[in-house]
Amino acid sequence: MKDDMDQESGRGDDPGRVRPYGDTLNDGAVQVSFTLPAPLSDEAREGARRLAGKMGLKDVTIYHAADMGAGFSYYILYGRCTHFVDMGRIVVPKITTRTMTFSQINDFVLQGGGRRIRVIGACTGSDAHTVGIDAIMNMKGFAGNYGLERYRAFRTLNLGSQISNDRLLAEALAFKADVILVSQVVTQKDIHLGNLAELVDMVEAQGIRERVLMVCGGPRVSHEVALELGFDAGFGSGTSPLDVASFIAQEAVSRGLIAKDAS
Amino acid sequence: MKDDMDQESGRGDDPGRVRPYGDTLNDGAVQVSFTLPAPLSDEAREGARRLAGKMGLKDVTIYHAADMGAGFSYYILYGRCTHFVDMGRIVVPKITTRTMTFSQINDFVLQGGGRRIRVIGACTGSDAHTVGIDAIMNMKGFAGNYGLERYRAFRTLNLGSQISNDRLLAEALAFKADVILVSQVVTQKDIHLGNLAELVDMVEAQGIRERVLMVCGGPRVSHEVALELGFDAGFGSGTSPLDVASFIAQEAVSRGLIAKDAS
Amino acid sequence: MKPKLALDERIVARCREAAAAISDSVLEFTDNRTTVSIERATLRMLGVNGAAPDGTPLANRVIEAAVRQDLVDGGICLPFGRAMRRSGLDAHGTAALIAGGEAELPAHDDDDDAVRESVAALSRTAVEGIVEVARTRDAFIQRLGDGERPLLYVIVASGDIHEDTVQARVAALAGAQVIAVIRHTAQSLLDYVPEGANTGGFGGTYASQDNFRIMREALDDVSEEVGRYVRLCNYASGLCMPEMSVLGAVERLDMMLNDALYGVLFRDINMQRTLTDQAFSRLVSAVGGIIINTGEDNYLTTADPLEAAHTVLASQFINESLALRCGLEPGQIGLGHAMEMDPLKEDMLVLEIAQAQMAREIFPKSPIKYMPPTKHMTGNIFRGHVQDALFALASVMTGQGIHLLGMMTEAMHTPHIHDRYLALESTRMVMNAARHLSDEIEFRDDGIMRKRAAMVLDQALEMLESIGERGLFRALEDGMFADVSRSFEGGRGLDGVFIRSDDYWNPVEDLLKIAVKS
Amino acid sequence: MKPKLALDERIVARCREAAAAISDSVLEFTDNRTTVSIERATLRMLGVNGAAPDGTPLANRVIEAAVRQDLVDGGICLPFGRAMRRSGLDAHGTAALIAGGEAELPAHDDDDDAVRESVAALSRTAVEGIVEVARTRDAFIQRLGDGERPLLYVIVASGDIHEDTVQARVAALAGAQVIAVIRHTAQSLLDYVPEGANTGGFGGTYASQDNFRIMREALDDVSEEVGRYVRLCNYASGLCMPEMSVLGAVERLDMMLNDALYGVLFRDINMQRTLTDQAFSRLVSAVGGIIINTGEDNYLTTADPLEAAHTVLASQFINESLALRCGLEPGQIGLGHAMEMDPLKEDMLVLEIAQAQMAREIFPKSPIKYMPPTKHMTGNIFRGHVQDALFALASVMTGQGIHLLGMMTEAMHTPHIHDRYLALESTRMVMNAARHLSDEIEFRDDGIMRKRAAMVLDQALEMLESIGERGLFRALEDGMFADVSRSFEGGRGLDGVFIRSDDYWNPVEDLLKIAVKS
Ligand code: B12
Ligand code: B12
Ligand SMILES: Cc1ncc(COP(=O)(O)O)c(C=O)c1O
Ligand SMILES: Cc1ncc(COP(=O)(O)O)c(C=O)c1O
Repeated sequence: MKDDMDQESGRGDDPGRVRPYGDTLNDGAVQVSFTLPAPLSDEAREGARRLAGKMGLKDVTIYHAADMGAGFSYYILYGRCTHFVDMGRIVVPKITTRTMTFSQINDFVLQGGGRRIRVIGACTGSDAHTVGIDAIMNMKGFAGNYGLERYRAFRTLNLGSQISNDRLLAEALAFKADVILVSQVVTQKDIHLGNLAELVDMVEAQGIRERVLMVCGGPRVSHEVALELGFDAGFGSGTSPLDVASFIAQEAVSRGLIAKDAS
Repeated sequence: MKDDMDQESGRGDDPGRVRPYGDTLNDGAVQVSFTLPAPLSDEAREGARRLAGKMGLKDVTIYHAADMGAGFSYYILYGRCTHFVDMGRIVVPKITTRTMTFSQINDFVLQGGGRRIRVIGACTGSDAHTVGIDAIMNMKGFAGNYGLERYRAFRTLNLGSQISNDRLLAEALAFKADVILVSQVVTQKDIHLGNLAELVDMVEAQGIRERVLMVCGGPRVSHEVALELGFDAGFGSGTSPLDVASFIAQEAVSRGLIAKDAS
Repeated sequence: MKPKLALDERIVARCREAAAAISDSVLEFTDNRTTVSIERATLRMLGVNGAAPDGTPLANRVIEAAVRQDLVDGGICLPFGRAMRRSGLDAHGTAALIAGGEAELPAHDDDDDAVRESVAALSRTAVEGIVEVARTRDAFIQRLGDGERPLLYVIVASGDIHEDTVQARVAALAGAQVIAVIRHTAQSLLDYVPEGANTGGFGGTYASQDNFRIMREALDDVSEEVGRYVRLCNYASGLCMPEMSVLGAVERLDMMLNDALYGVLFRDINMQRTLTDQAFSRLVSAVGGIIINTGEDNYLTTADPLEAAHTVLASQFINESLALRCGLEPGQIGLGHAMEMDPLKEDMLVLEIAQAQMAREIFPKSPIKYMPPTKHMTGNIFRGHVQDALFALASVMTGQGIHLLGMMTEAMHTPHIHDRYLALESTRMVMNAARHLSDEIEFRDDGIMRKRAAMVLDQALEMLESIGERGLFRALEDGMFADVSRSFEGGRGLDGVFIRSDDYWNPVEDLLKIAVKS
Repeated sequence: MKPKLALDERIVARCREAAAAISDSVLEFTDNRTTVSIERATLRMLGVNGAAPDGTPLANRVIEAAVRQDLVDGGICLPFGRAMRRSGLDAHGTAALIAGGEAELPAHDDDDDAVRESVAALSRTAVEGIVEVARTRDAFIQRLGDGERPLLYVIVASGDIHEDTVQARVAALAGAQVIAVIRHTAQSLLDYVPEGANTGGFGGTYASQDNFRIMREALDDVSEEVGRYVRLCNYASGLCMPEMSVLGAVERLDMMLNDALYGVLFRDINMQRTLTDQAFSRLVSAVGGIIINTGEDNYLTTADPLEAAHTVLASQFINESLALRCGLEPGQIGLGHAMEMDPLKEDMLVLEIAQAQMAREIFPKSPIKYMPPTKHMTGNIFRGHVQDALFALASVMTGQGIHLLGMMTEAMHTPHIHDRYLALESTRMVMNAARHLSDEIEFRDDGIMRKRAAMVLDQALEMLESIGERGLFRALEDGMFADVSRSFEGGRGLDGVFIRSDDYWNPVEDLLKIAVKS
């Protein structure tokens, strides 16, 4: 079984050639499911099998096929993945600031009479999901960690949800924000990417991009994508306010954002 | 979304270019899950994403990633399949005999004084699963349809399970079987393929292949594979005894198996 | 179903009294007011549909004119009736003239009696029309039946109504009894109802009269196919709440999400606006035989389901009381309830069964719109599928009326075609396997479940009494629901609220009120 | 747990009496017999391990010689003791000589007293050895604990013991409390125990002493890591049943599948052989502190779970009675029970809860080995995962002791690493969410559940009394269990059964019997 995999045959203990595992190294076990817009028939079943073949699966078995009516059929299948990944070569951009404790963060920012960092936050566009941004900003925080409001090191303004980029920018200027936090939860048809990119453009057009830290977050947000969009960081599912506070504190200090004018 | 799929972009109403469907024609929605032999890390996650990419999925999102410990991590991901299948071109070998009723079968075989068809059955090798072969052969049958034992048209001998090919062949000769039914349920490491192929070889070596109808069955058996192995038919999951009886009756008659010697 | 929780009936009665006092004082406030959307809804009843060339609905154009002319506080019927009389055209034609700036809303007419008479006649036809629609529904159900309870309710939300009909059909074939078309993100913030068969929604499909009709036709077809009446649900919610109810009543929608507070809490719609709108909107639903679904389930997405359980119950009492006063039958009031507890909490299922049973026992004649886990759903579809199965179990064990199916992909996307299929398959299996479990068991005397229910009921009473003291508006300002606080004058749509003048006249409303009593 | 079914205790008592009579008559028959496997097991206790160069275990070679020399009926101890005395070597060395044809089994010795004495001494050490192993286990559990009930039991079955240890570790980290290594397909038909760390199994991994040790070591490691003793399970079943128990007792297996009838019914092993073997085998397990798991769950894979439910119960009474007579404590008797009802049947869960509760109430001191759905599992993993969740619910609602986790891929393959992980995750969630549900509910007086349990109990009594009349052997011939009929002289292994001669001598057995009483 191991040997007939194909020329690409990898070795799982070699990070250069890693493939899925079911119960034996390199067995390539993968589970797949999908619907085809075709009524169930022997031919449609074979079609599903071939699609899996095109995905590079061998020994494909369709374990479940259901006719859903109205010209659709559903398949659950397993196969052995002939592809492998070279784990050794993967480099992923990461947030490198170290996580500090609540009081470390306050001390770090305010030490030597530093001023508080001004943080504005919103869930933008038509997105009405406040739970994520509130988890980061509100007093009560998230999963046992206080939100930014609780820190002496920050002055915060949480605009809530359904905030247009226009309004966010205006409020940020008025608030003299050092940091802009944007939450995006609705991501259907990639609506969030446009929203986020637009904000970066507006901030740049305003000529203040150098003076603010731009951070976005949401369940489908990744640091990598955030960087591509021109943000300074992106935080995904399960983020703790502590991670965000640590990042903001260290970046704001190291970029000298709070040194400029002591308000 | 529809348009940026890639050059292969298909149209679901064109059977030549069918791809998976989530909620919009041609969205290509596919769900995949697998384990990697690597601890969970940003890199491993990216590795999983790339593997999905190699399978031809676009817009891959890893919705769940779990560290299972001991150097393994598990992923659930969705992506959009860029492959399509040409449904119009698929031809699948099928059993073409028409399904008859219980009494039609009896009449068809015994009409004009035809003799009963002698059917021997077994679950072979180390396989101890009798439920499948019993469903086909036993009086009580399966899902409301009588098994072969109940038909006047058949004389049957069910050897049960764990029967070696040697013994099956010897018993078939002694019984003067017209039809050999073989069940294979355990299929791990393709153990059944070897078992089935061996039996065909033995029957051929015995010089009686022309005189017997060879039929196999089991949850992972397909007609196509059965033909490849040299059987006359293969029956998979959910087979009704009626299908098998219809096939045997028509094939035995049309091949003249029961005309030869009226016993 | 035999009661199991031994709830103290006196406390339940006191809750109802407190809620009655609260809604009396709300209605005293709103009876005195109208809104642009109530007037637009009235126009739609009179036959003002369609849009101006730029896409703005004619009803909006007419009311904009009325606002400009300061005529809204007297009600649109008289001025519009005058315009009709003057134009000699029907309602639609007249509205088109006004929209095009070719006619205006006369402040006077020499024969207002004739105007009143003809508007009243139109109104009668309109109200009879929706009564007739309700009869059609009844006949349909009479003929085909509508399946077992709870009604299995699934959503479609592809953004494209034509794609939605396909998905609805597949769902109905798999056993769905209610199809809800989820609306485009933030449609509730639009102060108009979009026109036409719209296919470009995000996170849902635009609600429009055409889309209502297209889906209802598709469901009528599949109802015949499956031999069971399949209900259609949409939203009478947001800034267009009353209009949505009218369109729903006209196009034979069977259910509509309609809550007195949801828009305030979750969409930052002004509280005066929404509370005024809800009264008219529910009146229409009452006559149209529409089942409304309230939105208390949403509270638990922001608040903690254990700590805030009593806020749900208190709100249910208020929604019930408001709805009854607007003419809805108890059987038309689907009260929102959700299973949102952390699935990893010990005895979560035990507590949830207690909650769900409590809702049934306190509102025995009203179906509960029982909502599946959402906020604790994760990308782990396998775990999620089991959470949804536990939810189905709790539902059948407590005899719920409307069961909104959970989808294993809740944390990811609006449902794919097979998500719905698998959810229906699993839910039907679980409910069938546990069909009579409820009849088979009794709850222990001094157990966790009885104690929990009693405690929540006590807290709800306390909350209702406290709201009673300060009034519902203050309570909303004080953030007593869903951890959200809103101001009396804040939020969207306050500029669309008008105090009714003494000569306010709305024959549609009057006739609806008569119809509802018969 | 408070009883809920109001079972008639008198009928339960009558069942026990009937089962006692049945097992007395079986043991009367088997006490008088020995088998090649009992003698091999005895040799293994004395230290005969390892294999001849061709791979045949030395124990087999020695017993083959004894068979040739017609010595088996007197027991292997005396002839083998003589051979040891003659060779001057230890048991292993002596066996190797015999296997190589360089020594024989003497039929006489001039000082049989001395032989007996030294064999008795060896036997004492051996029996003390396994008592010591049991103490080690107890100390381990004392120190680390072993987690909540039911014990979560999962299988590993990759065919390769090294791969199995990896998977066992991952399972333990995810909460597994028992790891069962499934055996190679048809290993039960081998009349010898394979030697060495074997990696080439199909459908499971060869059971061998080395494999037992390798896995126990791996589990000891992970037990420390998770701070909880993780149990190991294998099979004392098939033609080598007694030897497997010995190896299990020596290598600190904690559980073994061991049934008086399974081999007869499902493996066509001769009934005289298996019933004789089971007595010795259980004696070893009793002393070794091993929990046995009986196999009634298998009946329902061939028979209908509704119609044949009483056969399961009847067999549990018989297995219990035989096991008690062989010295096992009630707490060591894990009785097989399975949830095999068609999940699409109305009230399946209701009936299953009744069944499962009945098993608990009738055998309150014995853990039930509660088996998941298998035969109604399909390739639809999503549906299957929910079936398994309902099973977990039934389990926690009825206070089961050993919960064998269902895998959503049951209809496909032996579990993949994540199948187990997801099953553990889901099962733990369900059980935790319903932790005290059982305490909270009572069963209705005249409900489906009580009636069902009463009926099954009645039928079991009838069956036991009917078996009592004809004897267990006839009952097996008559196909009273699992729709399978076997003949008294048919099946495998009858040639390995011997009537004990009057001077049969087996100090190991004698000492085990003494140990078990203390
Ligand atoms: C609660 C909820 C609601 C509530 C929102 C209440 C509120 N005030 O927020 C209500 C009921 C109102 C609602 C409505 C809708 N919802 Co909603 N909702 C959810 C739900 C169940 C949970 C979201 C949540 O609260 N998660 C918990 C928080 C803590 O997690 P989080 O958001 O990921 O935040 C964390 C991180 O991402 C990060 N983070 C988030 N933001 C930020 C920002 C910064 C700066 C940083 C550093 C970090 C950060 O930190 C947080 C803490 O760890 C999800 C499904 C699910 N289970 O995920 C659907 C979901 C998000 N909703 C969805 C939809 C479509 C809607 C609607 C549009 C449906 C409709 N058409 O009516 C409406 C309208 C809302 C709108 N216009 O946006 C979809 C989105 C699909 C998609 N991917 O695009 C989901 C996935 C459900 C689904 N399957 O359809 N919803
Ligand atoms: C029941 C069962 C058993 C029973 C068998 C009892 C018996 N007397 O048959 C017991 C408990 C003894 C058992 C034991 C084992 N089993 Co088993 N068992 C099953 C189970 C749960 C159901 C099989 C079944 O009865 N299906 C119902 C029948 C009616 O369906 P069917 O066999 O597909 O037959 C139909 C068609 O296929 C067709 N058909 C079948 N044969 C034929 C023949 C002909 C000629 C024709 C025309 C048609 C036909 O018609 C039938 C009617 O429609 C499956 C899991 C599952 N849910 O599928 C595992 C399963 C088959 N078992 C499995 C294994 C590994 C074993 C063991 C080897 C495990 C072990 N190591 O101990 C043992 C040993 C048995 C052995 N050596 O073969 C694996 C096989 C994995 C694989 N693909 O290789 C499965 C899939 C479980 C798993 N996930 O591990 N098993
Ligand atoms: C009463 C009510 N209205 C409306 C909605 C939908 O949200 P939207 O405001 O986007 O229409 C919900 C959502 O759950 C609701 O409960
Ligand atoms: C008691 C018992 N022994 C053994 C087995 C396993 O089968 P095999 O005969 O292949 O070892 C089972 C399977 O369930 C069983 O219950």
